[in-house]
Amino acid sequence: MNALQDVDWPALGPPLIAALAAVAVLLADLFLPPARKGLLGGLAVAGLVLAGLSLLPLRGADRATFCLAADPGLCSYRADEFALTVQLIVLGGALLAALLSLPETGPASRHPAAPHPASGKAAAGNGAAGKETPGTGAPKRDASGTGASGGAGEGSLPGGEFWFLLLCSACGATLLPAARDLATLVVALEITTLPAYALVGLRRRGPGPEAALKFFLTSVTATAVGLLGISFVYAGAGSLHLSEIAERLPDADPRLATLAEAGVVLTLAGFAFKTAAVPFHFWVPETYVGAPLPVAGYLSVVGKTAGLAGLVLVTTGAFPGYGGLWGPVLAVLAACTMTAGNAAALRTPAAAPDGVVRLLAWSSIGQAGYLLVPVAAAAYTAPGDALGALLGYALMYAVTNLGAFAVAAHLARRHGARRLADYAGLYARQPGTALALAFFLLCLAGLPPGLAGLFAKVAVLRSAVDAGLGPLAVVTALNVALALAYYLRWTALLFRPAPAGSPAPPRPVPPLAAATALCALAGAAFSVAPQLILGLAPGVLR
Amino acid sequence: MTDLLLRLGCVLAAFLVLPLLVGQAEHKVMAHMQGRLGPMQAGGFHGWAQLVADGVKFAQKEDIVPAAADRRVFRLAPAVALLPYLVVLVAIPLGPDELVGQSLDAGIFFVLAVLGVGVLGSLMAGWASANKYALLGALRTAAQLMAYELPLLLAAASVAMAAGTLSLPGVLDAFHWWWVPWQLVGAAVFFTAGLAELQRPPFDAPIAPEEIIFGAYTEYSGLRFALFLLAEYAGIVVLSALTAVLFLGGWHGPAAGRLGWLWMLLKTGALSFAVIWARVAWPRLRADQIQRFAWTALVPLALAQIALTGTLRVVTA
Amino acid sequence: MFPLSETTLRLLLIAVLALPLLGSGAALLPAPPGLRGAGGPERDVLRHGVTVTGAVLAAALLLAAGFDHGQPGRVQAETDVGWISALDVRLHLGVDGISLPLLVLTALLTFLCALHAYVRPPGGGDPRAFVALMLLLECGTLASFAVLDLLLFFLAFETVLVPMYFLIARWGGAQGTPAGRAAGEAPDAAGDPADPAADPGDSAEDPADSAGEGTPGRAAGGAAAAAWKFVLYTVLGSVVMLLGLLLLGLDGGTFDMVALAAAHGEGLSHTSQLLAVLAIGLGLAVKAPMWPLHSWLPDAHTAAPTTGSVLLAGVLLKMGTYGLVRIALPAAPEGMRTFAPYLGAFAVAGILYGALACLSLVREGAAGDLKRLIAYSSVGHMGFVLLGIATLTQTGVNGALFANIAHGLVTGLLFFLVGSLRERTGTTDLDRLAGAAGAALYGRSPRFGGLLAFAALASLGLPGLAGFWGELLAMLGAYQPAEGLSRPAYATFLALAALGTLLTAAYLLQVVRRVCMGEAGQQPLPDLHAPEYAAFSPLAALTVLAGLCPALLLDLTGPAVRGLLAGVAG
Amino acid sequence: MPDYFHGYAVVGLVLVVGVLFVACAFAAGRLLRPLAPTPEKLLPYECGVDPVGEGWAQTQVRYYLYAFLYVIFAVDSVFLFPWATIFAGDAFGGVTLAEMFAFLGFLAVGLLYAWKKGVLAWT
Amino acid sequence: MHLVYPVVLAALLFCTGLYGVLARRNAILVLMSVELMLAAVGLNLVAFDVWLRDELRSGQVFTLFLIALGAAEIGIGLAIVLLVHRERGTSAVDRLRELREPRGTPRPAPGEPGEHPTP
Repeated sequence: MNALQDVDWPALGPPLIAALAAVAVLLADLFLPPARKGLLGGLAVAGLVLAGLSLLPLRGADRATFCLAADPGLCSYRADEFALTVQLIVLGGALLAALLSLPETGPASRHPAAPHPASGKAAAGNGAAGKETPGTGAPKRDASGTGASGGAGEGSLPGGEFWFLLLCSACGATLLPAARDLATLVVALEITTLPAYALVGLRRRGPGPEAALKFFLTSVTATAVGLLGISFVYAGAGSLHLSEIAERLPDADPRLATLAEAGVVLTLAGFAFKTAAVPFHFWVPETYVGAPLPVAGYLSVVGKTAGLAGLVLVTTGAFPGYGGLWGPVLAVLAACTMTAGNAAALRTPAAAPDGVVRLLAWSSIGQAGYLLVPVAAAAYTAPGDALGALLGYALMYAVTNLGAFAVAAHLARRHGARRLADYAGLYARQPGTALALAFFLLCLAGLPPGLAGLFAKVAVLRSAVDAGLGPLAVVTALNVALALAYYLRWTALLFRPAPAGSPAPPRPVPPLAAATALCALAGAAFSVAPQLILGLAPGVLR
Repeated sequence: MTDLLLRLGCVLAAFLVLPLLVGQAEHKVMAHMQGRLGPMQAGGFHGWAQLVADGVKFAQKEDIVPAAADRRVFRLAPAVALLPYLVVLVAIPLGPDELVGQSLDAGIFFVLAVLGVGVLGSLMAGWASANKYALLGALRTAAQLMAYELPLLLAAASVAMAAGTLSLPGVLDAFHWWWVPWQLVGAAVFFTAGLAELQRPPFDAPIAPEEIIFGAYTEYSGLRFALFLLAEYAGIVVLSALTAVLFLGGWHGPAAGRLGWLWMLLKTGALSFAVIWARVAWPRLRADQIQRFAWTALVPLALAQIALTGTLRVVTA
Repeated sequence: MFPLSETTLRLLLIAVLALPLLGSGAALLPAPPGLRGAGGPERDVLRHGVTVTGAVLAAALLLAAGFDHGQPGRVQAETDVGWISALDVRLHLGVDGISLPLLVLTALLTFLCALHAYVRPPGGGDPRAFVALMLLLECGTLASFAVLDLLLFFLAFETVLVPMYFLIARWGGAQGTPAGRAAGEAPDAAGDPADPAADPGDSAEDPADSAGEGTPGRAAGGAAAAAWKFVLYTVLGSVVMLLGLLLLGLDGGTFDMVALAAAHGEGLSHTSQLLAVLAIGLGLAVKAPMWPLHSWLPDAHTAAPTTGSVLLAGVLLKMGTYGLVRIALPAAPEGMRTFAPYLGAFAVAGILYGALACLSLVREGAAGDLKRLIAYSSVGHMGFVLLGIATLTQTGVNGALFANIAHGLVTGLLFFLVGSLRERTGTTDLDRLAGAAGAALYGRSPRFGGLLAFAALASLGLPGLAGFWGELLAMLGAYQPAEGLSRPAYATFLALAALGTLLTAAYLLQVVRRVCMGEAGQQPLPDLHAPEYAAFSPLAALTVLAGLCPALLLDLTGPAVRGLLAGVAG
Repeated sequence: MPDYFHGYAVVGLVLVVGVLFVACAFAAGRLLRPLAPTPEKLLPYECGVDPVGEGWAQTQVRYYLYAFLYVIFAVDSVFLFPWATIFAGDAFGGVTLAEMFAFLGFLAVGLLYAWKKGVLAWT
Repeated sequence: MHLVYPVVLAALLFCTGLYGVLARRNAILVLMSVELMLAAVGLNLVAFDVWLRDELRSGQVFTLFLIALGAAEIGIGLAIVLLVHRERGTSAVDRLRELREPRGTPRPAPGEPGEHPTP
């Protein structure tokens, strides 16, 4: 018997290339002279593009690897349509986030003496002990409170670490949708989130560390809870492979039935956190506000998609027999999530500092609610259609949300306070940017001319109606209307005459402009041909 | 049952006797290397009972617990520092044919894991003393442990790779004489790292009396202090025995069937002698030198040893 | 009239839909050198609007001419291409006797609006955006009448939202609300961008709030608040409608309206028919607007600029009733039958409510706004349309469709006139306009006054004018409703609707009295000028034509309605 | 399986013996030693100087870095042990060797990184 | 050995950890509580693995991964806590309020000047 597994290297391409790029960036950071650190960003972007290109040869195929020698049907990695689509979203999202970050990552050499160690923040100067007294901390807090309280513009991000962490996280998120056993899944999830904590707190001044801490503590607790659930599931099923669990868990020892059910619920709770579902959503606005803007964009798209992919894998892949248990739970979660997110977004005042980021954060919670709808629907119907709707929506959301973040990052270069009011009159001054943002927002709202958003919402609603989830469909529909209010409010602001005396918007920088244009192009393409994103039929997950 | 009790008794006896032997040897060897005589009075012949007398003295001393100390932790610390060595002794084979306290499948793993607990004693002592020198010493101890634990693990892993087992008797069963040159680098790394973990000179910056009084043990007196000392010498014994088992063939030697235990003891003794010798021969390293040595010399060497082991093993297989 | 090949018709229909869309995009681009006129880019783009809408109108007229009038019940100019297979969405277009008149009406009204805008450039900002939005609006409305796929219908339904919102919020004025402005205020300030009250961003601070309490007393941010109200109401309605459409499509197995209509609800369970009609009906009732859901309409009309008002009343409201006839009636007949009496009740309530509200507005001292009054009258008129539909009879539904068109013509004309009136006098407030004595338009501006009186008479349903036939047929339908519907209830509806016509006549005559008559000797106002003639005369002419030859329209709708009602009647 | 637990049962027994030994020693010590506390005696001992301040003032966060490095590497090496026992199996051949070098490569990169970033240099 | 003992122990550990997470304000203690929870999960997995006689040893392998995860989490977590401590001088979770949602921006009451800007 051959104990060795045949490894299908091309199928592993996307995560592998991302990981290699991460290591390459790390090494390059060590040996590049300070003047040429700018190359790192290019290297990272190239790595992400390459990883994305490695998806091409996998199209249409259903390849699996890391299979058991004894049972070749049982694999830990499967590059099927679901996995490939999510990988596309993740890599594309990471690429866009990387473009957004390019202007913010400066040469790390500005403080040649200050080392940036592995975690990006652990270093303490030798005199650091003195800073721990509250006396010196207070004025700093005041400064950040009265000035631009956002993290924007307060010094550049350390290049090498930033790109390394971003690529690591992207690698994890790329691995996640292809994972077909719980161990791989959890490891991938953690590879996705662990660097994200560091990314959030990478800018040491300002609110970054606080945001990172809140994000970290809540996330880690959720992970622990989810892991407890997984251990129960393991007890019931005797395997960590999703398909084995799906087969064996319902037939588990009757004495373990309760344990298995508890395991299912706890596991779901753990993954629900990662998607920022209610009641695990409170960290989102604070984290987004504290994080550098590109990182917030990254979290809102890549982090969320990864969490969602995990949730889908667990629910439809491992617990299809427990649809009666998690279907209603997810339906309620979805309803609460979208309502909470949209209601809070609606309350965001236009003049408040960081209003833009807060609005985007709350709206992303609302959008997470819509994204949960098809997952809940998958409990009641053939999961293929529902997941198709999910993927389509996720693609649309990724493109348009990152587009909105791109414009926000552009404006934040001049308006550090990141107020909604700063957007007044943008159309008069930079029509292209304003039109792009309006398009993104209308897509997110689901109004024409944002047809991509409209049809994605239709697909989501359709999945709910198809599954017979009438009340959920109604709640979703009402939320769409609710969300429209704040999206349209922002859109209206763009076309309002520019207030006299307000500073002109900043000059466009190429990476941000490129990101905006990319998103706009993709959004337009999806609007003209929604079948591009809605024609996905991932089938039943195995 | 009797077999079990016998084994337990032997382990306990070895635990109580061997450290004393090493301690006495240190007194005498150091003295002679420094041109002194060392203890000569207690017991008559070359002061053989000096450590016994010390023990009696310690037992009669007042046991002071500082007012600001965390009393419970402070009192518990010496036991935590000492007991791991006793437990480890169980797994170290003395001779062939199950001449071992207890043969464990994951012996190497077990031994290294339990040894890691020992340092907790120092940390507890340093923390609970409410004394800044003690705390500083404890932190230095911790830093040192962390730096040297890694090469220790890697070197041990190299042996495990060579033998294809984690069981200590299993390692000895697989031993060939040419392992000694093959694993020489690993042996050096293991022994040096072990030395540093024991905070023995030249790696005794954590208890450097000239800088921080006596490190984590500053506030200790009486019996508890004696237990810390006992732990130190037990540590020497365990380290020497482990090095002998892992890298020098343990009981292997001429007439191993009958005299295996002797070879083992001899090798252990020789290594213990080297430990004492090192104390006399080298000046103390600074804390930063200690760290740099670990990360820039020992860890790469250990990695190189693993590479060598792995390559040779696969090539010859 | 003269037959065109099916391919030509198809291309014409596609052109009708695509031209405004392309024109909308083109409006945002700078004019190519060859098309630059002397008046600067603003005139250029407004001319562009006229050109495009004119072309659309021409195409629509050509389509109408080429339409096979012998078979109005058949869907003609049909295009059916797959689009989004995952959602089962097909680009299915086509016209029949029901949609053709609406299509032409839309093209006509939009063209007239564009013409009006060219003559009187809208104050309030960039005309490029104005034209682009207007064309987008046209595209959406035309599409909603031409598509034959449920989801496309929803798409078209939603398309009109954003342009209408911006038209109201940016180019609209807040002056219409009673007690809104001090007497001496300059009328031009209405659309001035510097005016904080007209500024959408201002009330954007809290849209929900302003939308929630957008009572007439609230002056500041009126336009924005009204626009919010319009959007929120409509979107709420349309998402609910989407649910109904999805239910219908999923249970019926297809999203194709023609197939669904042909099936007459077969394969749909009673429950899903009920739910579908309830959801779709709610959404459409908001748009129509049905009585309790109408409250966005007066504000929106009052605040909207002339173009907005005309299109809103003339076209957008029709989308609601059209949807009821086109989707709910044939596809879910059982559900429709269940809800028809309720629909009728609400319709009659709307008729009475609209009339009473108008009566109270027209009183002296009530500070009634003319635009607001017309808006309330629209509620009443649309009540007749809904009542016609609720009868589920051929007569009733035909009447409803006729009233639909008539209302578009007459109300469009009225809004144009009121807009012109405001340009002349600076206000639409009845009290300020007429005072105690009356505005005496007959004397000050005889042709203008005459036309206004004509429109008012048409609106009240004077026989011989367009408004008459629709209401008459709707009431006739109520006299003998479809089988299975409670006759006494409908008789009551009939009686109340008749009372409504009386009240309507009362307030419209009051309007004529206060606005057109009055003491002579006041300062004369400019009379109708050539562009206004051009804009108003087609509407007036069509009003007369429809009043004199109702058969022109009824022949078109009749056979088509027969096909749709087969499920209800059979 | 019983054997497995038996091995550790013996270990546990040894531990118990050890605890007993220590307990006996303390008990004996308590009988033998004097007890005469004075406030001065119970002060922290700083070579005769009265203590000032607390210990944490001198603590350097830098120690944390070593902990961090340790955690990274030690946890990595945990994976080494199970692998070490089987990697030379017949079926594997060069594959495990490649794996090993990948593993060592990662460790080396980490070390290189720490070194280049100046973590290992003590100013 | 009976399955109950390790599982009950794990449950106790987990509950202790959960209590710590919920009740402690110091971020470091919260972190330690989380580690306790992870340890409980690891114990659970190993116990179930042995009990199930899993041929793949999934539980134990997973536990190894968990150990690595826990270590990484602790590493990053401590780094963040130290950073916050240095910037703010506190590591009490409930004292970090800079990022809280701004509450109740005062709006001018009706009738106050400013609500109706007079042209």
